[in-house]
Amino acid sequence: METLIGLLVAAPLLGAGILLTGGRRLDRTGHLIGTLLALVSFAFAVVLFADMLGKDTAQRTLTSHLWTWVPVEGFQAQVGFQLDQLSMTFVLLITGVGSLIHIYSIGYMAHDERRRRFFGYLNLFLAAMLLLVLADNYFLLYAGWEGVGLASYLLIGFWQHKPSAATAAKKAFIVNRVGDIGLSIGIMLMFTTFGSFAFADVFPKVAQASGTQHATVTGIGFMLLLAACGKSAQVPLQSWLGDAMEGPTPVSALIHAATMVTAGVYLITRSSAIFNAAPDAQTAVVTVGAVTLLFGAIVGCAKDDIKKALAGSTMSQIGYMIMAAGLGPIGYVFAIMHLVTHGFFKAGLFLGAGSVMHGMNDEVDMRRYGALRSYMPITFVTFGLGYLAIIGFPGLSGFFSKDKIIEAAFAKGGGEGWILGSAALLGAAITAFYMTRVMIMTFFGEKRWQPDAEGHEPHPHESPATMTVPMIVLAFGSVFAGGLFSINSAFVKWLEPVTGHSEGNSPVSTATVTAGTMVVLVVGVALAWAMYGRRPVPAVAPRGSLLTRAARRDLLQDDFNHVVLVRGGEHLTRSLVYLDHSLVDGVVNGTAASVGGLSGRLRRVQNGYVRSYAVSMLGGTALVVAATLLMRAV
Amino acid sequence: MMSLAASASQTSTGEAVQFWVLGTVAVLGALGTVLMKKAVHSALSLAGTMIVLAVFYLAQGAYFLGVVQIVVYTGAIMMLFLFVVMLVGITAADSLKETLKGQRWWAAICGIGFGVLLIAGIANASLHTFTGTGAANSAQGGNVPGLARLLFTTYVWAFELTGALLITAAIGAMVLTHRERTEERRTQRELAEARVREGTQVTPLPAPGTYARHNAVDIPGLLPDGTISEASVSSTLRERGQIRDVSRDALRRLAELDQRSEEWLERRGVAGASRWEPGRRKGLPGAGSGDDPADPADPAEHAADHAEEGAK
Amino acid sequence: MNPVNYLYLSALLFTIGAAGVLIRRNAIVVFMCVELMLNACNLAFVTFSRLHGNLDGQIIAFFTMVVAAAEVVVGLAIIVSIYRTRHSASVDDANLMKL
Amino acid sequence: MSFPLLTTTAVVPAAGAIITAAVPAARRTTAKYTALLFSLATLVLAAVAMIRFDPSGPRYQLTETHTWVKNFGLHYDLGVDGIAVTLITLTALLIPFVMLAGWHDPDPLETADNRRWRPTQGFFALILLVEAMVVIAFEATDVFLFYIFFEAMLIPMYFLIGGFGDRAHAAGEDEGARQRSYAAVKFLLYNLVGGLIMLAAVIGLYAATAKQLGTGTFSLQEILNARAAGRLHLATSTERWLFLGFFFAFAVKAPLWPLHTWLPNAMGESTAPVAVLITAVVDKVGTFAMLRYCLQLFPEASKWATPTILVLSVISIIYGALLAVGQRDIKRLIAFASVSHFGFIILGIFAMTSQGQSGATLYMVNHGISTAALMLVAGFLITRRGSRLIADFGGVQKVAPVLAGTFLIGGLATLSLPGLAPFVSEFLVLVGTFSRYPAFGIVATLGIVLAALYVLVLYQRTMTGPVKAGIEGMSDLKVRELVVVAPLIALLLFLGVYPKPVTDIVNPSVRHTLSDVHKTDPTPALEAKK
Repeated sequence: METLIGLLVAAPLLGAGILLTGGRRLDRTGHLIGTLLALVSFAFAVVLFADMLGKDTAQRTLTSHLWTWVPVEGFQAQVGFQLDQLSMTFVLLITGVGSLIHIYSIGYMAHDERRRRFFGYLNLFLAAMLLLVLADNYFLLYAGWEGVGLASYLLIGFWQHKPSAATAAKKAFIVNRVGDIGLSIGIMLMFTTFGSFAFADVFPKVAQASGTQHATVTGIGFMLLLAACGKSAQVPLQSWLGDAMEGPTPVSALIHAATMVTAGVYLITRSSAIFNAAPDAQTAVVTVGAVTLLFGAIVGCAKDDIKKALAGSTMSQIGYMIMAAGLGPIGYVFAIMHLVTHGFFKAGLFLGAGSVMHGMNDEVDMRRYGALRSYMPITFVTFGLGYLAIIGFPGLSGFFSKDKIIEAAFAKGGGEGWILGSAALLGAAITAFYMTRVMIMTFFGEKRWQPDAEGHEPHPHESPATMTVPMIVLAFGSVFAGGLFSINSAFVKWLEPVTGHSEGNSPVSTATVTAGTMVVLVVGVALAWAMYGRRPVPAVAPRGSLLTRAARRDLLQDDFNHVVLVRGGEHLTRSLVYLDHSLVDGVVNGTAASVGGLSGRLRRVQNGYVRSYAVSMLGGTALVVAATLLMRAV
Repeated sequence: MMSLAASASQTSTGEAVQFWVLGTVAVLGALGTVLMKKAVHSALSLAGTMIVLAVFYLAQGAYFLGVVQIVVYTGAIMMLFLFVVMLVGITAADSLKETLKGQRWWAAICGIGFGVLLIAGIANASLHTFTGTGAANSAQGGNVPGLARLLFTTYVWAFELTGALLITAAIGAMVLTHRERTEERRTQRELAEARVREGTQVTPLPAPGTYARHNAVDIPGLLPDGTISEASVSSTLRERGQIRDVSRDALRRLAELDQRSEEWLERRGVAGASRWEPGRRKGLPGAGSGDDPADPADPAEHAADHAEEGAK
Repeated sequence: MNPVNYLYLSALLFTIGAAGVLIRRNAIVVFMCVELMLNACNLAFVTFSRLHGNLDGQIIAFFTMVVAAAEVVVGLAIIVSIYRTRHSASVDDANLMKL
Repeated sequence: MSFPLLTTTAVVPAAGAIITAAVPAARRTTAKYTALLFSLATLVLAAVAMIRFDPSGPRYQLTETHTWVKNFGLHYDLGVDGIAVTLITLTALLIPFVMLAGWHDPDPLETADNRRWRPTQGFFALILLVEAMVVIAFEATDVFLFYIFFEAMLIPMYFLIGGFGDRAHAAGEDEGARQRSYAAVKFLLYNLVGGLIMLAAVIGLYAATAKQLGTGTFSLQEILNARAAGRLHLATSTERWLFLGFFFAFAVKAPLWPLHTWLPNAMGESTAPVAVLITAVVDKVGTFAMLRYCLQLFPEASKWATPTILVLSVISIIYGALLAVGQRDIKRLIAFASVSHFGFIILGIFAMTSQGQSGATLYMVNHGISTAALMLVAGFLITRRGSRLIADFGGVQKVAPVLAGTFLIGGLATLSLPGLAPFVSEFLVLVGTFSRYPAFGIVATLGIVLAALYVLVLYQRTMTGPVKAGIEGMSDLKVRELVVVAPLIALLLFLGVYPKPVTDIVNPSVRHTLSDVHKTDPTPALEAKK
């Protein structure tokens, strides 16, 4: 079984290797190889899952040590895997949703001449993500972490001929790198404090921390939070997510639903021992989560680009998860549960959006959609189910997971609990609003189709089976996953050994919370219906309020980045280039010039007359004699 | 003078006198070398100094060197100098006027400073006693055997090297002064053809010295019209301006001869007078040499010459 | 009289010779001055030989003479060949070493 | 007397240089293959040395000792520790690739006027000569012997930069020639000044040993033994001065801010293979010498100077990266990236922890390979377009995807992506620094973001976007070029996931070095209880 863990990662990695080095001769079969290997990986995951289910709770953790990666005195980095319930959940999600997205991409990318490469990148992404969740130490996790960053860079920038795509890819990578600083400093802190960065070494020792080491642990927590912010697009490092929509839609689904953005949640949950020991860091985590869930929701309300609206939604939902993870043992399980359900419905939504775009000549502006429900029924139904799930319609997945998070937020207790709970409720209302908006603008109302730049009228049609089947599967997940998990608190029991769980004392009862969410849900939906359903949607966006305009521009965060970081950076580098030339180099060249000037003057002494040289010889000799005499005299 | 004490502080009075007298001569010779205007004089002054130095060598017991100094230096090297002076030109006196800016000042400062320092250094060294060469000379039975022993034992390697150096210098001097013939020697035929082609004088050059009262080489021959022929004297003499132009004198005397002949024949010739009138002729080169003071007019000789000519 | 006086004389001659090198322009005379300097040195060597009572000084003087002879031969040859090409024996005319 | 393996390793390329230079003018291809053959032979010898090196054996192995000039304490002493043998192998490994990449570089010079100096023969002979000198500099365990070759390698490098420079100059041939000669002279002057100061220090060291030991010596072993036995003790101020003299030369060569300005010029003006030679091979001698000479000979002074050096190296890291971002010329960009990387190496050396120093050594190797990969691909790119301005490129990946892909991998290695070799070393350096000097560690970490910035900006501007004019017909990598790039990339991947072969050899040497400076790693606050 242990070897299977390695193979789990190796299969997609092998696929990436084959596809990226195979050359043109694999163009015809490349996508099949990629999909097959993703499925193989999923099969391994299922086998491992079955094996795990068959074991006692205490013996479920599997470890597998492959080789010593970096053997340096004091610093022994291992390549080793650890498969426990938490990893297992992720592995199933990643390989499962990942495989579906592979299948979907066969249809979606059918006409792209570089499809083989696309599948190579997808495989690479899977491999990196699996590495991330399976690593048994932070160093290897970091490798997966960055590998995911690379794969997302390649996938977002897949259509490199579009400058916007290339820029978005670069931005994603660099913002992620800022987060990576956090992870690497976190690892360094662990190394200097605990002498190791393996989960098995670090977590037990966190409890032994005393005195100033508490501060260090808190520092580690903050650093891990920074890392999570980068990868999970949390404020203040969220700016890359919207731009990342430049990538092909399956990429958006893969990155935003199942995998990459959830890595931050994984990291925090995995490091629960550290966060539990660092309440200040936890406070920071919930703050970031709460702010982001509102931030993302507001941004999602204002976007007309369907994918960007969904991206805002993702940001917001991840905010929920981060917040839940920050709540400590009362929230970890629900963070992961929401993560899984979100993986289903958000992937479904993105794939649905992709399907819509596929039928609409790659149009992304929702103001040019409308009335599509009859043209693409399967897409409509699956998208609609995802929609219901995300807004937390009773009985569907989102309902179970999101409610729990809101409950847990209240259960945090004190004023903090009230603030977080209210924020979560408000977020739920806004979610209902913007998702309804997306739904109405896309599938209801009248046609607002317009020909594309080359004058082709759109002919909306249902997508091929390779695309619809994954959507249907995901829709099933969206509908039933939450319910299944909640039966008999199955999910809580499943994860509890890893993350720990406590119920907490909620000042409001479960029923009250549920009622509250229902109310905000209805309010949100009604508001959206009032604004977009009852009157026609203008083809050109109205100017809107100040908040709307700010939200369209990602609440001005990009502008801030542009002015402060990009411009500032440009000025800094330019002046440094100038300084390097004029000052650092100038000093040297100035010395050279003055030496040159001096020698220019000195060379007049070299007049070519032998006698003149003879004088200097004699003078020199006289000096030597004088010096000798002086030395003797002294 | 020959029997010096093993360790003494004073030389004999004779040597002292000799030193002061000859030392003065040596310094004067040295100054002469530097200050004499003509290279030959410098060379002679230097030779004098060297002879004095030879005497000093002898006085100090370095008999072999004393002799060698005279033979090699004064005899060979100085003669070499004189030969070169002769080759380069004895008249090429160079002026003592300084052309380099500040050279003389710097030379004076450095020279005097250096000299003072040297003398101070010597004075500073406490050399009150001396051993003398007597013992060293007699150890091997004389100065020359002593030197020979050293030369062929301790210094044999240096000696061999100087031998190599000398032979190299000799070859080097030959190489330096040897003029490489860069092209095939041209035959007489080629030379003649070239002369015809270039349009230079084909016929033999006119002979000098038509005015045969003098050493004829430096006197250009006269053309039929009485002007001089430049080509008839060596170009070296021409460039040095050592031509003695006698054309005007010759014309004057010819006119006189005519006059006298007419007087003698007592008849008048109309054409002759106008034919030999110097005033009507275009500028004659070397106009001033007609009244050459080095050409004393001896009427008797003149008369005799002209008589002969007239007889022809 | 102390033989040290020979050394003073030697120093004086050397200085005069050096001054001559510096102020004369005729290459031949310059050369003579160099010879004068060499001779001055030889005098010093011979005197040292006397002061120390061994013959090594004389040997060195002897070598000096040999070297001087070689030097004169080559030097004069150079002067002659320079004179042939430049029609001048002035050291100031040979100033191609100027930058 | 065993077989003199180290001497042979240096002699073979030297002999190769002579033989290559002697190949008749008309037989250019023969000259190329001769040079390649000799470089491969050297590689084999270096590999043998690496295999025969026993990590658990004594510190210096395969030693050869001969007295050279007895009166001056000069020895022909060779010996390698793990660091040296690794770097020798790196050098020997890179040279064949450099040659293959520069296979046609001297061809344009083969005009009728240039026949006399036979550019092709010269180019390859000079490369072999550099190799020989670098190898012997790594092998030398006599300070003066090292110094001689440390300086001597400037001469062939000067000709390689000045004589075989980059023809792809925007400002025209004349301006190009001017810039080239400026770069070559700058390279020479900087390094000569550094070398002169070092020479003074070398002589000073000799004088110090002569004074205290009676007989002066340049032998590293003798000096260290004498010091260990307490017979040699340098006064504090003497030791500091000598240290500064040595360090200055190495800092110029390495190069450390603010002595770096020769590198962008030299790398920008020379052809890509020569640029690789500069940064991946020759400059390594500087950092290597810091480890071997600065730390071993002057441990106390090294500790005294550590804070200053750390500040300078951190400045190098950030400054180099920022300037790389601001460059408009591909090769200058890579040069500034190298400045940044050398900052990391020096940081690792002077952090005085085993992670830092192992990391720094590994970094030297990895930086050599990664920069070679990036620079050589950049060279192929520049040769194709005839320009090295970033602005002249765009959309290359559309027409030459393999070229773009290899370029990206080289770039990713440069920005230390996990899975590629430089990541391991960079992280080790950072961890090693952090455990002793957390502030420096954190500031240096910023370098990794900037690295991502300059690499990705470069990639974006040259490779992505619409295909620019002048790029349309660009051909993809040829077989020869793939042969150059593919092994380098394979090596990057291999060392990225399995650096053990190198670290195993390096670790014991680092342990020795650390014990020289009497430093031990800081212990974690909560040490694992075993």
